[in-house]
Amino acid sequence: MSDGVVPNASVADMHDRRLLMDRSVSGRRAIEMPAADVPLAEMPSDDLLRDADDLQLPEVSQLDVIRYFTLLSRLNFSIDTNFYPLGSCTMKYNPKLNDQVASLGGFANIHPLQTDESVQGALEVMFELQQWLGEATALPGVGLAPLAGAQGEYAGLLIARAALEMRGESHRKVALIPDSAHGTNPASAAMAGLDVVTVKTDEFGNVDVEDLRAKADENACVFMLTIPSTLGLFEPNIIEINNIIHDAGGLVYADGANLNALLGLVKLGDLGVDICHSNLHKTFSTPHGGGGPGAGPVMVTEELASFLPEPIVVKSDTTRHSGSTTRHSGESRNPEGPGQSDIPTPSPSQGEIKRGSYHLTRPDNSIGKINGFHGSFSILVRAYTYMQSLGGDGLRAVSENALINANYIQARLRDRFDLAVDRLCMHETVLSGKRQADRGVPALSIAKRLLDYGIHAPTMYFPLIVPEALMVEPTETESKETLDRFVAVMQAIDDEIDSDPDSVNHAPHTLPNTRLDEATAARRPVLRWSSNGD
Amino acid sequence: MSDGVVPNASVADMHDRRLLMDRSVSGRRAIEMPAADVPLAEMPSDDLLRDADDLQLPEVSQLDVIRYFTLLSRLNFSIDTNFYPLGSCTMKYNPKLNDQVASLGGFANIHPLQTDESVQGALEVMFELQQWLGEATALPGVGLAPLAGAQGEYAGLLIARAALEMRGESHRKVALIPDSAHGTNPASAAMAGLDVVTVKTDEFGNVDVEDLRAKADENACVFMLTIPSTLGLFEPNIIEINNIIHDAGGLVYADGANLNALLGLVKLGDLGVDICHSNLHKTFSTPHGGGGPGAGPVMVTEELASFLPEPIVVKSDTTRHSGSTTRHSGESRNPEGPGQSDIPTPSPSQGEIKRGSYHLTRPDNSIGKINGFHGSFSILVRAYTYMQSLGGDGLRAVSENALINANYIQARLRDRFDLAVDRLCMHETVLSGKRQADRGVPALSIAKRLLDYGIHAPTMYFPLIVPEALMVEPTETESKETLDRFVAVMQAIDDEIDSDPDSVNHAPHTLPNTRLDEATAARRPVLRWSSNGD
Amino acid sequence: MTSNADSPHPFIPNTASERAQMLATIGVDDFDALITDIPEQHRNSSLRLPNAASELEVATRMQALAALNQDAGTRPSFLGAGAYHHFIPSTVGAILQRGEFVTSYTPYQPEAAQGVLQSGFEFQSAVAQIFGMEVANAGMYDGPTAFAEAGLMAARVSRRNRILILDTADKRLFEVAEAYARYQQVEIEAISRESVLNGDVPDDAACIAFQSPNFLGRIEDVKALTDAAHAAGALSVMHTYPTALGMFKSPGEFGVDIATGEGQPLGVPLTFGGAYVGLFTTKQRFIRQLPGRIIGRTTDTLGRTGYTLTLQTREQHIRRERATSNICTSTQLIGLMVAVYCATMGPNGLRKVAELSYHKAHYLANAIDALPGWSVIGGGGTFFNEFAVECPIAPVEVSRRLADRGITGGLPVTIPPDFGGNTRGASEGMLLCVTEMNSRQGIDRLVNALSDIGNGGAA
Amino acid sequence: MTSNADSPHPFIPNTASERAQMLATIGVDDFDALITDIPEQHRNSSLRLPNAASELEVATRMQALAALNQDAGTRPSFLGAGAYHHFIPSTVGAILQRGEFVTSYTPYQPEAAQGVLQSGFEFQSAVAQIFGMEVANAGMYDGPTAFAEAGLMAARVSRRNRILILDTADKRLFEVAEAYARYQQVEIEAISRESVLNGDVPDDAACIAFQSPNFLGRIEDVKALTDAAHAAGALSVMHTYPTALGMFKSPGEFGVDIATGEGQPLGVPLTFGGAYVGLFTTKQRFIRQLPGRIIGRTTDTLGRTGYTLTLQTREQHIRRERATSNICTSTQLIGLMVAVYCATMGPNGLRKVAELSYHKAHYLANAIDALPGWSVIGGGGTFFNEFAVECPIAPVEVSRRLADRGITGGLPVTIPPDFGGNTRGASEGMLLCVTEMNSRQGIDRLVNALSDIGNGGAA
Ligand SMILES: Cc1ncc(COP(=O)(O)O)c(C=O)c1O
Ligand SMILES: Cc1ncc(COP(=O)(O)O)c(C=O)c1O
Repeated sequence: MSDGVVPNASVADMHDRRLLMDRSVSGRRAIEMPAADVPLAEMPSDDLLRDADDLQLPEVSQLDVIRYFTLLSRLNFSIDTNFYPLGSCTMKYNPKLNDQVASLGGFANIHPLQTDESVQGALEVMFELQQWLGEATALPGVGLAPLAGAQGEYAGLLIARAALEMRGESHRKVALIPDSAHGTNPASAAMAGLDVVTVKTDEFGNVDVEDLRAKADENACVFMLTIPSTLGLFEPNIIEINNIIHDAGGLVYADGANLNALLGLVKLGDLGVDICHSNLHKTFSTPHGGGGPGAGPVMVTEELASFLPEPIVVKSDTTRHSGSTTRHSGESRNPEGPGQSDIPTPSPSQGEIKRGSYHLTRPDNSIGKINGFHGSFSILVRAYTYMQSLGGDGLRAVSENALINANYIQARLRDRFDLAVDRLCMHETVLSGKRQADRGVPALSIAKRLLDYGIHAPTMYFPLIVPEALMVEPTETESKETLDRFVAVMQAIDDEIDSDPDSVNHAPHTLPNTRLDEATAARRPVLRWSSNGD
Repeated sequence: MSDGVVPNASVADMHDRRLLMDRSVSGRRAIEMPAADVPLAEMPSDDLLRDADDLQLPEVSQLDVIRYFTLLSRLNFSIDTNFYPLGSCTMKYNPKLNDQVASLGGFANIHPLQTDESVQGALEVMFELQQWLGEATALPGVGLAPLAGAQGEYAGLLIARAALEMRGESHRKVALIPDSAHGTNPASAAMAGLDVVTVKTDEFGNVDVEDLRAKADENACVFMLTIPSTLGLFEPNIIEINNIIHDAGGLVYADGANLNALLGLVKLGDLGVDICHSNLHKTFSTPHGGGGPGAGPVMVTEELASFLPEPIVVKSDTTRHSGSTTRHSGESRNPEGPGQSDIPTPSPSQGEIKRGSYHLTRPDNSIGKINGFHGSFSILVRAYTYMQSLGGDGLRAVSENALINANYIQARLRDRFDLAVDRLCMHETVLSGKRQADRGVPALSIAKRLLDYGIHAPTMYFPLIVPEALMVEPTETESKETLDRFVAVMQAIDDEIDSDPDSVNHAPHTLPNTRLDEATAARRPVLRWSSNGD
Repeated sequence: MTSNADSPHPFIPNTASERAQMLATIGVDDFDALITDIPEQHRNSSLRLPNAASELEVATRMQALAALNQDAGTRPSFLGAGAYHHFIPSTVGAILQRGEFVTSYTPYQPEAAQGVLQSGFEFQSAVAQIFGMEVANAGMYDGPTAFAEAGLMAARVSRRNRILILDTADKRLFEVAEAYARYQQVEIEAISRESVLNGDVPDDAACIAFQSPNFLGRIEDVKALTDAAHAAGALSVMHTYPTALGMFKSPGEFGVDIATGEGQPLGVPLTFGGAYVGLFTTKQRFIRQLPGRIIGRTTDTLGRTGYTLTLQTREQHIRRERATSNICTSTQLIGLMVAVYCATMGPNGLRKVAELSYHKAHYLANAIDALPGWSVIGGGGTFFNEFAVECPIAPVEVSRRLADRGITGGLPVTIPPDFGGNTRGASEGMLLCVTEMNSRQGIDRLVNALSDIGNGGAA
Repeated sequence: MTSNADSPHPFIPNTASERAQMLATIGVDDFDALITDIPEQHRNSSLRLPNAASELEVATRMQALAALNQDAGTRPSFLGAGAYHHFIPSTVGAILQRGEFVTSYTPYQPEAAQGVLQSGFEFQSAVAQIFGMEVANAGMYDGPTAFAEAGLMAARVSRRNRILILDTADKRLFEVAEAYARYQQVEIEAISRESVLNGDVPDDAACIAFQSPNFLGRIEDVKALTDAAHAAGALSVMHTYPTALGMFKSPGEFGVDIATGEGQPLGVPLTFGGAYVGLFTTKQRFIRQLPGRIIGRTTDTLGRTGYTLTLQTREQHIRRERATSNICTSTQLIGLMVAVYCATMGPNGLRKVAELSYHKAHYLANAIDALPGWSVIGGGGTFFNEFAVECPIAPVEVSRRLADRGITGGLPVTIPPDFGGNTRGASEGMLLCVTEMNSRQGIDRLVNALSDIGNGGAA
């Protein structure tokens, strides 16, 4: 670590990297709290109280806090600073308006257990977002509770299981999942107690229909189809496939992480999908925050709506969600209770509903609560704001331009890089670095080298079925000029593989760190600051 | 300029530097405005209307705007990212609370011509700030209108001239100004129609009292004393000096840019000062914003209060400002008018004052309006917030620690660098790089070399009377550890002067640009984007 | 003004002519050629959504919606029960505005993500410290999901399948744990404090999981519960309110094996229940069973310190159906808020927040207890800043009448007869919470209002 | 909690023991030894100010003070007259949060300030474009001071000393110009439009300075005024409302020599009148007489483009008493807001804002003109978005009654008999302003209120 008096040779040394605890000086402080304005109560007994010096948190000044985290922020690539074509992740412009709206006092300072009537504005946001997501997918039952895509998957699988159980088919315990699927699909399936059976992808990148037909038997609970697939392809046989599953008595789950390719072009429900989720932090452009928070609403057919996770929002003069119970003014509401009580919790709100017209409620056959309150509200607000800004036509333009941008990159790079599948793509293109690997430079190094050019790496080595995969998703918010520069840089790197492969294999050279030793990190894990410095 | 496909060798190439107009693509846009919700009016005649293509502003996407300015921001040193010991400028931590408070709707969205009663909160801020600045300086007449230190000086000089005119001494047209003064002092004096007579500084850094006595004659209007001086020294003879001026019939103006050295230690009014200003953006820690906005309130004795610039705030149940007119409910208020009207403008507010207790008013002998409205309100709010956070004791601690920090640096560097004056300093220390210049490296190069270490340069070549001056002001918000690193870096640079003078003389090496050709910039000025690229 | 040649939207840069050029490069005649894989009968079905609105219109509408909500920033509020209105220092908001943090992705390329990684390491360090535990992960979705995953982890570690949850815990914790465990070959069961302390723990218990302070705000006997769990060969799992740890002994000090909490009180606004961050801590020896992301320290090829995601072989993107959890996108940015909060508060600030909450809550409890018709209930013992009161009229009605007086009252709750050792019969009550944000004046207003309501004050 | 060993404040890091160490290094026994130069009888006189308050307390108090103000964001407002309530896109606030911009100083070290410098160059470029002028400086304190300095500059350029200001200009412009010129051997005088257009301009006139749109919102005949100035050997100086230039011809197109304006309408909130930024533009050949900061383009030693302050020999820190102005700290950050605003609005956005303001203002004017007892006055001719109306009762009373109805009315003004060619007698009126922020609904509310007030509606 720099001793602090070496001039900066590069960004790498732009500031010292010591942790806050290593800057801590006893007696410093970054904040003052007020004195108590009430008489002091008797303190609890000593054996409950923490020793004053047991709590080792940093003691630094307020400037230290600001300068430290500000400098840290600058060590990071981001949409606001870099082109970030990270496939499957949909790293697109996150409008600043959305953040500003989410920070309004009327949204930021409301408690999740306030009465419905005291949060009508928030409930209207949620209600309309439900409607709009239902419209975008033609799956009218919408539950906003899931906190990310993976939780949306889990909720969707719980719904599938519950629905099949209600049909008396609780023996159906197989999740059919294509080999190209994202890791959360099998992981969610396993959490839902399903056995994962992998379905093959054919040479055109499509689901191997014969393989599927063979495996879709009386144990099939659900088929999890990512659409477009992680190869960036739309499944042309989707209707046939969905029929196969339905004929086998199973349900079709669509992983909607790539819904940004479909807006206004096609609706999942129209294709026979029963259940899907959408990552609002991808398609609906809420910021990724370095890895969350996100939101993964689950959308289902009318028939399945009564199974949605708690809560959903209903309007008291409508009963749009067939399966949900709407309570009206004057009906008694049960208060909350501690754990052992067997009183059902029909709604997280206390008090009678009287003045408001939106209500939180629990669908009749709900799979229950999958998290503490009502979902990632701050993310829901952003997505709703985004959808208003775009409108129906704008959302279609999102998908159109996402497709054009991806195909443009694919067309311009196909002479240098192999394509995972040689056909038009949807919103992303999967390149294979096979030819480059044969010349001694693996996809990893190409990815790292891109960082030196100020471009974030594509998703690497995914989907798993493509050797040396580099999955490129430019998104609609980047301009042709940016794409052209990306193409030029990829060509330059491809040239470097011949002229100076070592330099590519040792990239990055210009970042705060050179390649990090991930093996040692995992072998001898150091997961927190400690006073002896390891 | 980078062609965009060169990997970044350093921060310098971290992004392309083209201007927005060079990124503009006809038809792009970063915002949508609503359609008109009223019937369209007839348009004015064509000879008044601008051609559609006459307005060449950038046409870029919203992401372009955000990414462009975000990346630009990263090319800059700042308090939030760097130690910034720029003498006389008081670059200290700007608390984030202040910015948050200033952006509250109730402060940010009020119009300067609203009735007094509709802005009582804003007027309370201004009233209390007046009181507090009066207390801090023992000069109870406070005018908040001046928009920066230099405007505060100008206002103060107008007050001096008006007061002397009222005494029948309008012949007094000399401003006595020490040779160490900041450039705004003589520039303001010239604007006020005064002849600048320079007063010498003696070998101890003090005002040469004999020189002053000789020059303080019957033409003396004002003596402008910076206290502490730009040498970072407190004038030990200040009382004698002020007596000389007063005996000569002149007034004493204190440039309070360095008031951060005096809080709770001494009050200017107690020393015989008649008029002073304070740079809120220095002492009271409002952010400098890359060169403003600031605020430069002017403080005067009770006697001079009636001359303050318009407006001041009074409380209807007090008449604290002896010279000011307070209007009460029911009194008639004149409306505003266009230019030629000779109706005086007693207050910028319309309507009768009835419910509120704070009022904007014009002091009886006011020097008038020196700017459009009531001063840099957004800065005044920040300074007021800051003063509340610190309180009386905290403000004293500000000055105490500013002094200790400056003296500590001076003590630690005095073996390597000459001192402008070899004595204890106040809030800043002026080093002289004479020894270093003799070894072939001017102060300029030392300053530039510091940038490579991530430290902003001290003020260079100022005050003008010190050869190779490096004026170092650490401020109280920096820790001993930061000061120690600064000392170590200065020592390292001093060593480099022997080991590698060239490298120092060509510094900086690690910034977005190497040294810029300022001579050509001035000789062939290019002051805006133009389509032919120059 | 907008012509066909214009870009379709401020968020979508390319103009019609650029698109035409690109389609030509792609080698197709028009956009439709790109979507021939979509079944024709369902292609281009239009979205029945409102038209695009300008930023001014959207901002105006959203401000109006926000204004419909009763905001804890503008009226006294006494709601807690899992989400808490604590002070958030200005530093948190300032750092949260850094686009580099907000608009980056999960740090899969560590060299380009040291900002997120190092601040995440700060989060792990602070959380582990506050909990007195050896390690923390980089955050879970929220408190209840962290608690649910803790139970599942205990089952993996112990290789047993009964997750016993003390019956004084918030029902939400039960519900979420049940939803997580539903098909995972483990049982979720409630157990009473008495049973545990009497050693009445089944020998296939994976863990004794409990909440302290419990749902009604009382501090549980963490040591006794933990010792009892260990005696039965089970793990001790504790869910806590991290602010309380500013003054109360940490789970680590009592030997708890897995401790979880809701991170929201540490610098995160209420935002109607989310996004929050779940805190998850455990012992070093269990790290390979941890769910979620973990950031570790390492060195680069030049020997310099750096940070990276680590132990990724536990995670879904590598281990797929055998992962310790399906969590992928998590709550990094909320974790950043917690990290900045902890750095700003420091040990003294956190303690002060805890103590202020404690003293103010006791001030309120004493005042209410003195009102005829009202009494503090819920089992005796020490409480931190929440407690239940028995009301002379139905608590939902109390809540309504308080709302009419501009006060957000506490949460109507059912208190079972034996809750936490209370010997009275089942009753309805109101769970009240007080923090440093409640001024004495606001507390006094509540007391006066309750007194008035108790005396039959206008409905 | 806070002990003597603690740092004195969150903003002051060093602890007592560090201070003791530092004093030892300095070689003094105690702090008092550092201030012996201060006359003893006045040393350490204590500050009678409130005690330090915690962030929570200060924030609470300031929120309460802010809430006392009637905010144009929450009620319809029709005030203009030099400060305008225009839409500010979200991009402006987002960029304004960058600490690197907010907490840096004047770019005296250009290599470490390219962010401020390049964005300042964008500001100069955009302002020059909007004004149709060859060059702009980096900003003045505000519009009126820019106008005042323009008059002084005209005197320097022309070497004449009579600054003639058209009598239709805002009185504030006169007053500030007078305060700036007071001792500078120049005269400020009012002149009527008629005199100028009749060629009745004294031959020692430095400039004809005018405001268009003028104080009552009317567009002046810029070409005729400019031609008349030039015919008299004087400069043409124009002060304008930059938003109007989104649809009206620019000063540059008419040959104006110096054009100034208030930058506030371009992305800066009202903030009770400041901080704003003055816009200052002129012809290339006058650049060495410009007041204020100027940023120029240049190259570095490696030939790369960069930006730097330039023409500094005009400035006070070099030229001292012979500087073109005393301005030092200026308004860089407000200029950044303008730069981001212009980049976001682009040509079409700015035109749209102008047109919306124009159409809405005319909608209101027509509606008021149709009300019995009310009429639009102020000299005929074209107006942009401001106009005066004659009221059936005293305008200050109108304003009060509107306030009671939740509307911020226009500015009570006196309209002289001959203002802008009006032939009626002197009258009192109300100057109303409409922008894109006024919804039709809000406008209709005003019209109804005026109608009601005109009919004797309750006081
Ligand atoms: C195809 C796909 N499915 C599922 C997920 C999981 O979503 P989340 O990360 O929001 O849990 C992702 C993204 O990470 C994905 O790309
Ligand atoms: C000593 C001194 N006087 C006056 C000024 C002028 O103040 P301002 O820049 O606010 O106009 C400054 C700062 O720049 C200064 O340092």
